[in-house]
Parts: sequence; structure tokens; C-alpha cells
Amino acid sequence: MIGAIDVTPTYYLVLASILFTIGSVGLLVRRNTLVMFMCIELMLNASNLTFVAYARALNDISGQVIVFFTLVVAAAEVAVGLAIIVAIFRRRQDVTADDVDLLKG
Amino acid sequence: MTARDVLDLAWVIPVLPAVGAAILLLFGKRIGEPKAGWLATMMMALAFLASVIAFFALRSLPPDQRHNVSDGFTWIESGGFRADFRFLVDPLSSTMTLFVTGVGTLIHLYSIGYMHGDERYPRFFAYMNLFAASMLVLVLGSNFLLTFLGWEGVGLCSYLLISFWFERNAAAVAGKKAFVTNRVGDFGFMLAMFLIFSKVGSLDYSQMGGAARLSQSTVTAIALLLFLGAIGKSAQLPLHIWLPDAMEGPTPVSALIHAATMVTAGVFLVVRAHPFFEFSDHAGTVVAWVGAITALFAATVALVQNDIKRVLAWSTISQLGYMFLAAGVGAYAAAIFLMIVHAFFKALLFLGAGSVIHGMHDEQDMRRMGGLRKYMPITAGTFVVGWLAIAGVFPLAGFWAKDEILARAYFDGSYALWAVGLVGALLTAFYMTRQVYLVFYGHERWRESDAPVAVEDEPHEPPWTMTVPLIALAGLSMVGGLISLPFTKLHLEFLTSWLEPVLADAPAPEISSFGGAFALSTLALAFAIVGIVVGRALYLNGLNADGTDPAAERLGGFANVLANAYYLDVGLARFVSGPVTAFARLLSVGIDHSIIDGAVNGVGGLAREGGRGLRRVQTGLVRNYALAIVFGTVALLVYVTTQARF
Amino acid sequence: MEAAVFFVCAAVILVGAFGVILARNPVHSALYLLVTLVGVAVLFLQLHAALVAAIQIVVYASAIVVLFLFVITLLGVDRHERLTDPRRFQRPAAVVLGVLVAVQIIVLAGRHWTTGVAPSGRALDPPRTGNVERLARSLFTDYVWAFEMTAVLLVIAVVGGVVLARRSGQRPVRADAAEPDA
Amino acid sequence: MLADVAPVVPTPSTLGFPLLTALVFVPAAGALLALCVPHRRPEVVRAVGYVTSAAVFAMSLFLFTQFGTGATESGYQLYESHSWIGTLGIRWTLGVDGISLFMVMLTALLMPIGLLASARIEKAKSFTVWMLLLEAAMIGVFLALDAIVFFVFFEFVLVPMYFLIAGWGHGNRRYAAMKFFLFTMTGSAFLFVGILSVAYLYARAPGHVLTFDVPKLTDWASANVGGATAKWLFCAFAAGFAVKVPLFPFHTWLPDAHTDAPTAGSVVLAGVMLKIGTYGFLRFAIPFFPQAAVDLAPVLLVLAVIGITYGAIVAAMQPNLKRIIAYSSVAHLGFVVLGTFALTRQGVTGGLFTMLSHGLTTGALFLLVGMLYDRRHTYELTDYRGLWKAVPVFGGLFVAATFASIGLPGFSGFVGEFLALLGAFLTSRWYVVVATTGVILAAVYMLWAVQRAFTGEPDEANRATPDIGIRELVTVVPLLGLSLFLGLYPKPVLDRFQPTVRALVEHVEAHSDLKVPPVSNLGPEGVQAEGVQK
Amino acid sequence: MIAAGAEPIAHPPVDWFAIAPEIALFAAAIVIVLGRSLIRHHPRVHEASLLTAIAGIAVSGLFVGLQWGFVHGDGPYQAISGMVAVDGFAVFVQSVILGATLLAVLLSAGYLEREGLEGPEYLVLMLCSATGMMLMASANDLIATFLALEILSISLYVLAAFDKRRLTSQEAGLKYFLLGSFSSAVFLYGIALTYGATGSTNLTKIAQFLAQHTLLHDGVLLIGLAFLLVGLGFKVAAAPFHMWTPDVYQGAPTPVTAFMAAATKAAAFAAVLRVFVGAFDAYRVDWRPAVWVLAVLSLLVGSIAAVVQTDVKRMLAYQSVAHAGYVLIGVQAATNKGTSAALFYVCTYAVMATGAFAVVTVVARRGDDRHSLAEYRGLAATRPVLAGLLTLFLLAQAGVPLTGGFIAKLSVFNAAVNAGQYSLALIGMLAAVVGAFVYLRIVLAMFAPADDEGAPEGPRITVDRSTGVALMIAAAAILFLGIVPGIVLDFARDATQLLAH
Repeated sequence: MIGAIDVTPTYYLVLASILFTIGSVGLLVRRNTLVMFMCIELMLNASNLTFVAYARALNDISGQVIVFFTLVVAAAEVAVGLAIIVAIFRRRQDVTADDVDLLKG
Repeated sequence: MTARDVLDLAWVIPVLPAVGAAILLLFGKRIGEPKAGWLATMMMALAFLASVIAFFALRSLPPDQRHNVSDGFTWIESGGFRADFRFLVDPLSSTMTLFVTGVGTLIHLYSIGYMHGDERYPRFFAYMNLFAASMLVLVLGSNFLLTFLGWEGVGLCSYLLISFWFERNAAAVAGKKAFVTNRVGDFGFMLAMFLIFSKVGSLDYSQMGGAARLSQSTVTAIALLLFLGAIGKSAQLPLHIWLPDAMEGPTPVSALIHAATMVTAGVFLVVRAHPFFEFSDHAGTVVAWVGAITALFAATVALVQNDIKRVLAWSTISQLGYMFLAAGVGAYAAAIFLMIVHAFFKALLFLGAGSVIHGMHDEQDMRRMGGLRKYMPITAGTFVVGWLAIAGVFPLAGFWAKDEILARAYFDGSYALWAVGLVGALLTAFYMTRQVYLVFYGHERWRESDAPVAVEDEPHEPPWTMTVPLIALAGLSMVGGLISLPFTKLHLEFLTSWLEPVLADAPAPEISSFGGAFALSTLALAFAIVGIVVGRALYLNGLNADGTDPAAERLGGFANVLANAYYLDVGLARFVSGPVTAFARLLSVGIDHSIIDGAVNGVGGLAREGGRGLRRVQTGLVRNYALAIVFGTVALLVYVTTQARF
Repeated sequence: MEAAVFFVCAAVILVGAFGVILARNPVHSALYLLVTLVGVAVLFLQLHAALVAAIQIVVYASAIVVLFLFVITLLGVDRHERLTDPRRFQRPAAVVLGVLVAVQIIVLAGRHWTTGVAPSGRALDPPRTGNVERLARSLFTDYVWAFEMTAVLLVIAVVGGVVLARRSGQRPVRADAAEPDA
Repeated sequence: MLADVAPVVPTPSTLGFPLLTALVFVPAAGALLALCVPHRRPEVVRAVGYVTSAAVFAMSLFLFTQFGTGATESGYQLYESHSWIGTLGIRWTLGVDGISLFMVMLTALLMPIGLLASARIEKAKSFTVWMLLLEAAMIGVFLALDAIVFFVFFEFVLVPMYFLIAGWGHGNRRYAAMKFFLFTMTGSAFLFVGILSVAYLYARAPGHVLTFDVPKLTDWASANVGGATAKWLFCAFAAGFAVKVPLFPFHTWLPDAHTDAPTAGSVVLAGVMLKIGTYGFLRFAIPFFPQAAVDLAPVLLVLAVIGITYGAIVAAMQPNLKRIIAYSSVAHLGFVVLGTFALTRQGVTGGLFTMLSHGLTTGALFLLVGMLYDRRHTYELTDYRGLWKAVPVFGGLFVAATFASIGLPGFSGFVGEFLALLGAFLTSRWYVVVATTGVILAAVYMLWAVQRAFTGEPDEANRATPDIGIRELVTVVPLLGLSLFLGLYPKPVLDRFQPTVRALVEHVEAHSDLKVPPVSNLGPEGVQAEGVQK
Repeated sequence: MIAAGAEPIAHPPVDWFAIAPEIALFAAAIVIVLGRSLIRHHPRVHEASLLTAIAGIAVSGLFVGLQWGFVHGDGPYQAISGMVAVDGFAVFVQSVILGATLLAVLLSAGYLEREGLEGPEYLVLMLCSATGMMLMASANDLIATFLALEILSISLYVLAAFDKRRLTSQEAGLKYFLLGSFSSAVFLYGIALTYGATGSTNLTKIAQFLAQHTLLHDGVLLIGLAFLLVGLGFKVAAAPFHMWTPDVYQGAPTPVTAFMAAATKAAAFAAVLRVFVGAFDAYRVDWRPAVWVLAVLSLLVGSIAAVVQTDVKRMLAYQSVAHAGYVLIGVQAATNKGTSAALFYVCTYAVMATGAFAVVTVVARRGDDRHSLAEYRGLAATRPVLAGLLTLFLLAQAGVPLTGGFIAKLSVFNAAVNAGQYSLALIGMLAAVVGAFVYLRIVLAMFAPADDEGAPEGPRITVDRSTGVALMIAAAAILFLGIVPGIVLDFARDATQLLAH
């Protein structure tokens, strides 16, 4: 039954879009900076999935190549991002984003 | 040098006093007290001399060519508009210059003594000279605009001289009041000039014959607007309010400006612009009635005044009313005639009053005078001449002038005007009699007690510089009537025939019956004598024993109304100034500050509020910022949805 | 078969994603993230991207998630997050906007997700043989410049990490300035 | 329609040296020089200021002698044009015509006077620098014939003035300075968009390249921009200039700025800067869009009339002497706008003359009030009393200035107001009837002020006030003397206005349905406007 | 499973000349890193790093100049598989970035010494960030743009958080990082969708594709476009994606703020112009209104929010949002005129912003936290030259004539009016009025007497040599741009050829 469905790239793309949305909503609702950051990873993954799905749909290898770069970016972001979070934690003993509001107005 | 060459130099006449004024303004302090006065007087005398020369030069021309425009330059020129700085000498302006400079010289001379010891002595003569120059520009101007220059110049000098003793608040206020009230008239004058230019294409007097071709409404509008100017300057109802207050100025000023010359400028303007009044059907009537009513009104007010100068001031208003009455009925020459003789006797009266004030150490209240003829015989004598002249006693100057006006009104068919004039004449005789008796006869009410007053404190006759003008003016008041006697057949109406070229548009009607004229004169004389007799009867001993005024006593409560000039001034203050001030305050505080500036600041406040709002949005929470980003994204996506091809 | 795999993976991925944003403990979130990453990796395989799938597991699932877990444990913040949000509008608004985004994307894209035309010569290899060579070829020809750019990125990551992580021996210049809330 | 109106052709300078450019640059160079003088040598700074401004005045006199006065010389003279910002089509184009000549001279005259009046001011160095920069910018405004160059100066003028008010003013000076700056900048926002729009409409026409050259834009826009476009653009220009003038209801910055500015600032502000607005109307708004100007003239006339009466009434109610004079400027500039938008030769001439005259008389009044402030440190009328007695010469000068300001015939103010009213009467009679009441009101508020401040017996504080000094006399007397001279002999000025004004009015008539009703000619000799034949 | 007989990979020819500027800059960074590691304790390591950085910038500038000569002569071209564009546009933006970097480095030198911060790493990050910006300016492929964006952003996250003594600095770093990554993710997703819709990430190819095909269903493309706009809008700090700006600008070390405002904006706008005006020219009807709204919002929000601020740095931050709005006015004209106007504006803004923030750096003194308006009270009396310079920069930002700011505004409004956008020009001018109010508030404070409310005590304000040089350069540049802008305007005009083929 399920097997009868022809899974076109569109399926993957819709899935990716939902994943992207969940990631962005997660960023908005969570207060823990680490989790917020994980949500960004979800969004990047959604993009990756989109690229790969398009690679398949367009029959073009570029989409897959781009994922490599995304991975590098993600890695670099994680390295720096976590370092920032750690640095802040050292001072404040807390990773809740809402408490970081010295700058406002 | 031909006569025309001489007349081309007419600019000299106003320039002489102008130079005097300039010198005195710049170097007055250095010139010092007596010299400044003498310089000013000399300038006036020279101007008089020049006027006389101009008069004879003009006379030497045939009557129809007695019209000359002097050398000068273009003053204002723009587009099709042009006004020259040139002086017109014709019989009218020549006459005016003669009496302005003549009387002016005498009053300058008088002032030398009168102003003795004043701390701003040179300044006074500077203003006086400036006034004379302005007045001469006014009468000699070859177009309305130049006349307006003089018109405003005399207004300025009037302001400066009324508030000459500006330390006194009343003087300062009076000066301002005079100028502002005059400006109301100027409003009319200016609009009249605009209308004339737009309809006639020029402001030159030589072009005013064109008035004949204007529509009736235009010509009436012009005439009435000019008359508005004249009302302001000549203190006619309802713009008369400034003149009584103007008595705050030094007495020579009152004599020169507020009796003899400046205030008659309105009459001069009407005569100068007579084509408009002639060709208008109704303007003349308006002028005559305003004049008549003012004459009567002012005369009644004069009945109960106690200030020696205020009586004369109201009298001046009244006499000016007569002049307008004359002008209104087309008797322009008669108006000028009265103007001239009025200048003589009213200047005389004012100077006499000044002499009294001088002698009484600045006392102006007639209730504290009396019996002065013993101490000031020359003053008293000349004052009596002035009194009889203004009262219209034969054969003094006033008789002839007033008689001519009343006759013209009568033969014009305006019996009501004539009757009003007659009643006015009676009142005039009465209030002048009252003044003379209060001041020069009766008890010496100025003595506080029976204690003898030190000799130097007693009233005394002024120095010769002051008495000479009195005597001269008294002489003129006596014989002034000679310049125009109503005996056409004998060619004795010199003034009328002299002015004829100017007034060609307004020929005097032939007075048909000499007998009728004689009867009218007799009646007028009778009225004057009645006034004198009644006045003498009431005031022979001055005031009543209890210090009350006999006439006021008989008038009862109405005396108060008269004393306050029918409350016009007060009413104006209360019902016009009050609301106007309130309105102005509303504009400046309510509208300007609150609404307009408030709106401006409101816009600023709006930005500030917006900033505060944005500030609240900027919570400092990173998730909120992300929310804003997502919100923007959604908005963009919504927009994109409207653009996309599905 | 493909459909079955897809739907199972999709379910796993979504469960993982929701887990990330709903788990109260960050450690759990990280683990849910791992679930999602693995699910995505499977889908990569489905899409003929074997190498990418492998890298996904190696770099993402192992390296990155481990790094997350490491930091969580290092900092000892594996406490439960309070569920109440101090800004009450934030969560409903976030959900509404999120739904809107998803709906917009899906509606707009509709059934026409792909409109582009692939350039010739860079086609995927047939599924059986894999794409490694093609991928390498593309990476070192078409994308060689991008590849070189990643070098800068890595340098930054290293330097940045070092700078931030180092406990500086610098003294605060002004106590009040350095510790506004101390 | 006068179809054969020749386009106004600029006459290039034949001097062999760029006089107009020098007029702009000499003060700027002076400012730079003053900037280099050390702080502790204020006397050197002052000397630089005096010498520079005096040199500029001398140059403006030279300009006067070089200015052609023939009846046909209606165009721009001493025209210079050099490339400046080629990419944007902006050229450094300067020229002078009858309209700008006297504005330049007025600026050049008021500047040394302003500096001299401020001889005792603190922080002399920066003061002098700002004043000289202001002079350069203002002269630039009047000489610029490239719309953007004009705008550059128009906008730049704000900066020195802002600093002069904020730095050397009194009272609520910072508020005033800020208000002044923001108000004018708001207006110029519209002006700027207007300028750009005209230039682009021009550039879009076939065969045209982008230019901001005023003569070219004038010729083209007046003939080719019409209808609603022209009206909108006219409004954009008008908004910019109306704030500067200022027209009711955009005037509220003026009393604040004038009152709180230092004396020299007030003099320049009232003397020159307000005229930039009316100058802008004459240089841009009206020639660019004649039909729109004619169509919208009633609006401006109404605002002008409101300004005249309203300004006067509000002035009367002010308790502060300087504020009274400030509000009187609103009224005076109302006459200028009234005359200008009468669009008759007399009206425009009158407006121009009033611009000049107001600079002299109000300048003198502000100088005098400033001296009073130096002595008494107050502007409140209630603090003054009987000053005339205490300071007779000063009082005399003040009264003279008062009457000059009221527009007494014999002073320059009258010539301008009379011509403006006369010109307006020909086309817009009833506006003039209302506006003429301003003549009465002017006397009311000025004389009332004089009465309150100068008459009566002085109290102790006022009695001790020293009279005017020589330096102060030197600042005031030339202004009043000039006002008197021009009131009695305005011909040198009017003659130079004439060709330009004539060309302007003909330009408007040729490109609009304006019909100035011909003045009737009913004189007996049938010769009109020839004066009296001898 | 590489077949043994597979042919070797043939590298595309690497055009070293095309990438020389970036390489020079990055090389300087590497040299500093190496030097720092090898000779750690040498006392002069700071000076050496500084000189290296300046040398790197200089060499890079030299190459940019050479490229300009080449492009001018032989025309623009693409290099390295079409990923790098060597054209006037890149040259212009790179020049601006280099200039801004130079000023920022000069500014930082004194700052680092004053604050006692780790110099070499800071410079490395700044140079790397600048390298990213340079790459962004020349990127002709969305992937290259994305990578460049990440390079510059990640360096800036670290730089923003660099001053570890101040919590505010770290907070700025964290906020910037979280939001920046978020927007990068959105941007990346946009790239993905664009790739799907057009089949390529290469801007030239996208443009060609869109020029040759009319999409029957362009939903995906438009979503992609929207996401690209969000990502880039975030970087240029356009409202409503601007909210990080005030916080980050305020918290970051002031020289970093200057660098962010000046150079980042230039790079980000280069990307905006290349992507929208260049590649998506065919879709101008769709994106222009969106940019219109962004421009208006930025103008209003940036100006109005600054009105009530009391912190000078924050005021300037908000105003930088407004300035983004002005540049967007030029962008949304979508014409050559608009592009060159935007370029000129970016160039001018770089100078004005760096200058203003330089003075802010100096006034903040040791601790970098004296930014409130009260600190500026009486500055004109105590430090007239400094106050004068700040006045100049602020007036330039307000758009006063005879400064570069005026010409910049003139150019963008010029472009807007040319494109028929009268209302936009008007709104821009009115926003400038509000902006002027903000700037004048600062100026007023400086010229107010110091004793009005008693200026807070603090260490003496000192201007070190390199900061002084930076200030002088900025001041001279701003006057140069205002009085004889012709050269730069011509440069910007010639640089509008966006896409090299």
C-alpha cells in the first residue's frame, strides 16, 4: 500500500520544509542557548536535505557537493558557538538566553 | 531768471527747514540753547521768504498758467508706476506754504522763549523744523505719494512732539494714540492711492482730471477712502479721539501742529483731490455732514472743559468740522479761507494759552486762574482779539470766513447744514467767552490763600520773543478777513479768484441776491453775539462762589456726558480695545503658542513616543529578536504569495 | 519499498525534531537531535548520496552531537528548563508564525518544487555505482574555490575557539565596569 | 501671451577673474585662516574677521559697479560655469542678476557689522569662523545658478547658524537652535525632492542630459511641465521656501530662533536668511512653474495676508522686546510674499525692495536690542522703563529704527511695502485691503513697545544704563542711514531690479494664463507714467 | 569505489591574480598566527602583528588597484569556474572594505594597548573577517557568498565577544552568534530553494536562466528570494531584521563596532546588489516593493528609535539601521544609477561610521564603557579638536552639504527619483530630519558647558597616535567626498557592471 506511492523528491522537500520550520520554531520557544543552537542545526539539516533532494530531482551532483560546505560551516559554528556559550557560562553560571539582557532598549 | 525758473527752485522751501532739522539733530547739543532756537526760526523765516518769492513769481504768470512743477528726481518707478520727487507750485500750494511758513515762523519765535530751560531744547527745534519741512512737502507735493510722504512726516513729528515730555506717561500714551489713530486714516489714504493708480494710471495731481471718466462707484470709493485719511489727520468723528490728548505736548506744538497746520492737512487733501469729490454724487454730502456733526459735537464738548488747552483743542475740532462742511458743499475756497484765518486766530489763542500757562507756572486748569488781565496785559489783549475773531464778530477774520461757509451751505440748499453751523457758531461764541472770562476776569482763584505771593511767583508777562508773535497774530486775526471779502463786484474775493485755476472743476455758484447774503450774515452775527452775551452773563465773575461751574450747573448731569466727550473715547476703549486685546491674546497664547507651536512640538512628541514604543519592543531578549526576524519572514512570504504564479 | 523507508524515516526525523524542541533536559534534546541526524542520513542514502550520508553520520552525528553533549556535561547544565515562558506571547506567536511559514512554503511550492534545469555534464551517477568520483570531480573543479574558502573558516574556528576558551589572565580594568551585576 | 519672450541668456564674465567665485571663497578662506590662529590670540582672529568681511564688502561694491544696468540686461551677468560633479550633472555655476545682486550686497554689508557688533563676544575664534562660513554659504545661495549648488548652500547655511544660536545665544538657545535646524531641514526635504524631480523630468525629455542648470531648467520646465505635476512640484518647492520665509503656519521656529540667537545671529538671520525663502520663490518656484504659481497664488496670498495681520497681532502681545521684532519679521515677510505672488512688476519689485529694506531696518533693530541686552541682560519689557531719558542717543536711534520698520515714508520700508501693496492691488484687490491693515498694526505693536521700554521715568537700574558707544554707533548708523537714503532715493536699486523683474513677469505671463489687468490711462494728456510734463 | 582507470581530476586553471587581494590579506593573518605561536613572548610581537596586518592590507590594496587597471582595460571576467568575479564592482567594494579595515586596524591598535587585550589574535580575526568580506564582494556564486558570509560572521562573533572582562561584550557575541547563525540558516535554505528553482547557484547562470525562461510556477523561486532577502537583510541590518544591531553594536568593543558598521555593511550590500540587482534582475517587479518596504521601515525605525536613546553608541547603532535604509533606496531603484549610488553611500558611510566610532572609542576611555550622552557634555571645551571631528562625522551622517554624507544622500535620492520613487526620496529626506535631531543632540551635549550638570569624573581622554591617524584620514576623506566627490562617483559609476560573463 505504502509501497504503491511513488516517492518523488517533492516528498523530501516538503519534509525538509517542515524540519526547517520546526527548527526555527524551536529557536523561538526554547530558552536554553544550547538547545537553541541545536535547533539551528536542525535548520541546517533541513537545508542539506533540500540540497540533496534537489540534486536528485535535477540529476545534478552540485547539490550533494554543497552539503560538504554546509557541514564545514556547521562545524565551525559549533566550535565557535559553544566556545562563546562556555565563556559566558564561566561568568554567569547559566545558559538561559533570557537572562542575557544587559543590552536592551 | 523767469518766473518759471524761480518756481523750479521750489524745492528750496521744504529743504530749508529740513536742513535745519538735520543740523539740529546731529549737532543740536553743541549748538546749545538759544542758538538752536534762533537757527530753527531763521530757517523758517527763510522758508517764508522763499514762499513769498514763489508767490510773487506765480502771480506774475497768467492765471491759467499758474501751475509749475519744480526740479527734482524720480522717486519710485516700477513697471508703469512712477512717482516723482517734484514740487508743485500752484495757487493752492502757494497759499498753503505762505501761511504754514508764516505762522510757523511766528510759533518758532515764540518757542524760543517758551521752551527756555528745557533739557531737550535743541531737539525740540529739530522736531519743529522737521515738522515744517514735512508739512511743506505735504502741501507742495506734485503727486499723492509725495503728499503722503509729508503726511506721514507730519504724523511722525506730531508723535515726537506730543510725547516730547515722554517722562510723563500721559504724554507718551497720547503720542502713540495720535500716531495710531492717524494710521487708521492712512489705511484709507493708501487704498485710495492704489485705487487711483489702478484706475487713472498715475498719482500725479495733473492727471486727476481723469476722474471725470471713472465710474460713479469708483470715484465715490476713492473720495471716501481719501476722506478716511482726512478724518484721521483732521480729527473728525470718529477719529477725533487723539486730538484732545495731543494737548500733552508743549503748547507751541499744539498751536502749530494741532491747530494751525497739520490738522488742516485733511482739508487740504480734500481740496487737492476735489475732482473725486466733485464727480461723486454722494461723497460731498458725506463730507459735509461729517464736518457739520463734528462741528456741533465738538462745540458742545468744549462748553464744559476746564483745561485751558482742551477747550481750544475741542474748538479746533469744531472749526475743522466747519472746513469740511464747506468742502462738502463744494465751497473749497471757503474752506481754505477758514483754514487760513483759523490758523491765525487759533495759533494766537494757543500761544496766548501757552503764555498763560507759562505765566502761571504750568497751571492749565482754568478753575485756578482768573483776573489775569492785570498781570498779563498783552496776553490778555491779544487773547481777546482771538476770542472775538473765532466767535465771528464783525469785522474780524472769523466773521468773514464763517459767514462765507454758512452762506454757501444755505445757497446750496443744505438748510440743515446751515442750521447746524449756526448753532455751532453760537456755542463757539459761548465757550470762548467762558474761557476768556474764566482766565482773565473775575477772582484771582490762583491765590491759595490771602497770603501775598512773592512777586516772582506771580503771573507775569512772557519775554518779547513770545509777545511779538502774539501781537503779530492778533493783527492778522483782525485783518485776515481782507484776503477774501464777499464782494464779487468789487473784486475783493482775492482768495477765491486766486484759487480759481486750481478749482476750475468746481466753480462757485453765483450768489444771486446780495440782500439775502447780507441777511444771513446779520443772523450769524446775531447768534455769535447771543453766545457772547450769555457767556458773559454767566461767567462775569468767573466760577460760582462754591467753585462750581455755572454752565455745568445748569446742564446738570449732561455736563458729565459732555466733559467726557459723550464717552466715545471710553467706549472705544471698552468695546473695541478690550475685545481686540482679548482676541490678540487668544491668537498669541491660544493659537500661536498652543495650537501651532503645539502641533509642531506634537510632531516631535510623536517621534519621541514612537521611539519609546520601539524601545519597549527592543527587550534585550534574543528570542524576541528572532521572533521579529520570523515575523518579517512571514510578512515577506505573504507578500510573495500575492506575487507568485502557482 | 522506497516509500516505506521514506515514511519511516520521516516519522523518525520529525519525532527527533519535536524531541529537540520539546525535551526539557538538554541532554535529551541532544539525543533527539542525533535521532534526526541519523534519519536524515538514511534519506540521503535513499537519494543516491551515499558519501554525504556517511559524512553526515561521521561529522554530524558523532562529532557535533558529541561536542554538544560534552559541553552540556562540562557545564553541568543538564537541568530541566522551566517550561513557563516569562514572555507570554512569545510561544503562541512562535507557533503561529512557524505554522504560517510551513503552510506558506508548502502552498507556494505546491506541486512544483523543481523548476530548474540541471546543467549537463554534472549528472548523478546511476544509483548502484555511487557518486564519489563525480562528487570529488565536482568538488575539485567547479567548487574548488569554495573548497579553498573553507580553509579560512577552519582557521577562524581554531583561533576563535582558542581565544574564547582561554582563561585570560587580564585583570579587569575597573571593577564596576567589568562586573556591572556583581 | 507673449510668445516672443526671448530666453534669458546669461552673460559670461568678461572680468578675466572669477569675481563671483571669489565672493564665495574669500570668506571661506578667511574662516580657514581664522581656524589656524591660536586660541590665545582672539584679537588676531577678530582682525581676520574684520578684514575678510570688509574685503568681501568691498568686492560686493565692485560687483555693483560691474553690474550692467541697461534695460535689456535682464539675464545673469558675470556668469561662470565649471564642472564640479560630472557624474551627477552638477556644475559650479554662478551668476548674478537684479534679484540676487542686492541680496549679496546686503549679506556683505551685514557681516562686518555683525562681527563688529560682537567684538566683545566670548570664544571669538569659533564665532568668527562660523560667521565667515555663514557669509560664504549665504553668498553662495544667492549666486548659485545650479539647483544643487543652491541646495548645498541652502542647507549648509543651517550649520553655522545652528552653532551660532546654540553656542552664543541666550535663553532656551539649544531648543531654539534645534527647532530652527529641524524646521528648515524638513522644508528642504521637500525642496530637495522637487529639485531632483524637475531635473529628471528634464533629463527624460529626448535629447536632454541631466543638468541642474537653473536657466535651462527654467526654460524647459516652464514650457513643458504643467497640470498636476507642476502643481505638486510647485508645492514641493514652496514647502521648502515657505518654512524659510517663514509663512504662516510654519513660522513658530522664528520667534524662538531670533530671540535666543546672539545679536549678530539675529541680524543675519532676519537680515539675510529669511530672504533665502522669498528669493527661492523668485528664482525657482515661480519661473519653473508659472502656471502653477498663478493657480496657487491665492493660497500663498492668503498665507501672506494672514502672516501680515497675524504676525502683527501676535507681536503686540509679546512681553519680550526681541520677540516683538521677531514676529514683526513674519509680518514684513508677508508683504514680500504678497508682492511676489501678485506677479505684477510693481508687486515683485516691492517684494524685492522689502527684502532689502527689512534687512536694514530689522538688522538695526536687532543690533539695538542686542546693545540693550549687553547693558541690562534682559529682553523683558517689564524690566525696561524710561530708557529714552537715560540713553537719549540710543533712544533716538531706536525710535528712528522703529519708524523705519513701521514703514514710514522716507524710509526704505515704505517704498517696498507700497510697491508690494500697489502691485498686489492690481491683481488681488481684496487681499490688499486686508493686508493694508498691517500698516496700522505695525504702528500699534512697535510704538507700544517703544512706549513701554523707552518712555516714562527710568528706575534705578535703567537710569544707570550707559549710552551708545562709538563702536556701536558705527554698526547701527550705516544701516539706518542706508534705509533713509533708499527711502528717499531708491532709484539705484529699483533700476537694477527692473530688467530682471520685467523679464520674470513676462516669463510668467508667457507661460500662464495670468493677465495683469492693464492700468487705465485716464490722464487728461493721455500720457501715463511719464510723470509731469514740464 | 574509484575506478583505477579514472582520469585524474583536472583542476580548473586557478587565476591567482583574481584572488590575490584575498590571499594577501589571509596570508597576513596566517603570518600573524604563526608569529604569535613561534615567538610568543617577544616584547614587540604586538607591533610586529600590527605592521604585518597593515602590510597585508597594503599589499591587498595594491592588488585591488592592479585589478582595477586590468578590469578597466580588458573588461570584467570570471575566474575559477565562474565563482570569482573580477569586475569593477568587486574592486570598488573591496577598496571600501580595505579602507575600512585599515581604519579599524589603526583604531584597534590603540584600543588593544589601552585595554590590555590580546593583540595578535584580534588582528587575525579581523583580517580573516575582512578576507571574508573581500570574498563576498567578489563572489559570483551563492555558495561562495554563503561561505564568505560565514567567514566574516564567525570572526565577528568572536570579535564581538572579545572583551571578556565586560559581560556586555560577551552578551553581544552570544546574541550576534545565535541570531547570525539563525539568519545564515535561513539564507542557506533560500540558496537551496533557489538552486532547486533555477538549477544553479551561480549568479551568472541564474541570471541567464531567468532571462531565457519564464517560469510557469515561480513559488519556490520567490520563497528562495524571500529567504535570501531575510538572510542578507539581517546582515545589512535592515528593519525588521535589525534588532540585533543596537545590542551588538553597543556591546562589542568599539573598534569592532566601527568595523562591523563600515566593512560588514559594505560587504553585505555588495551581496545584496549582486544577488538582487544582478542575478534576479528579471524578478525586479517582485522584489522591488519588498525592498521598498524594508527601506522605509529601516529609515523610520532607525531614526525614530534613536531619538530616545541616551547611549551614544546605541544612537549610532540605530542610525546605522537608518543608513541601511538609505542604501536600500539606491538598491531598490534597481538601476545602474541606483547601484552606483548605493556603492557610493556604502563607501561614505564606512568613513563616517568609522570616524564617529573612533571618537566614541576615545571618549569611552579605559574600560570601553563610557558611552552615555552625559560623558560627552563639555567635550568641546576640554577637547575641541575631538569634538570638532565628531561634529564633522555626525553632520556628515546627517547629510549636511560639503560632507560626503550629503553627496551620498544626493546620489541615492537621485537614483530614487530617476526611478520614479518620489515618495521614497521624500520619506528618506524626512527621516534625515529625525536623524539630524539625534546627531544634534550629541553635538549639543558636546558644546554644552561642562559644568551644567557636572560631567562624571574619569581618566583623562587620550588619543594615541594610530587612532589620531585614523581620525585624520576619516576626516579628510569625508571632506574629500563632500567637496570633490567626482573621482569616487565616477569610480562607483564604472563599477556598476555587476555580473562578469
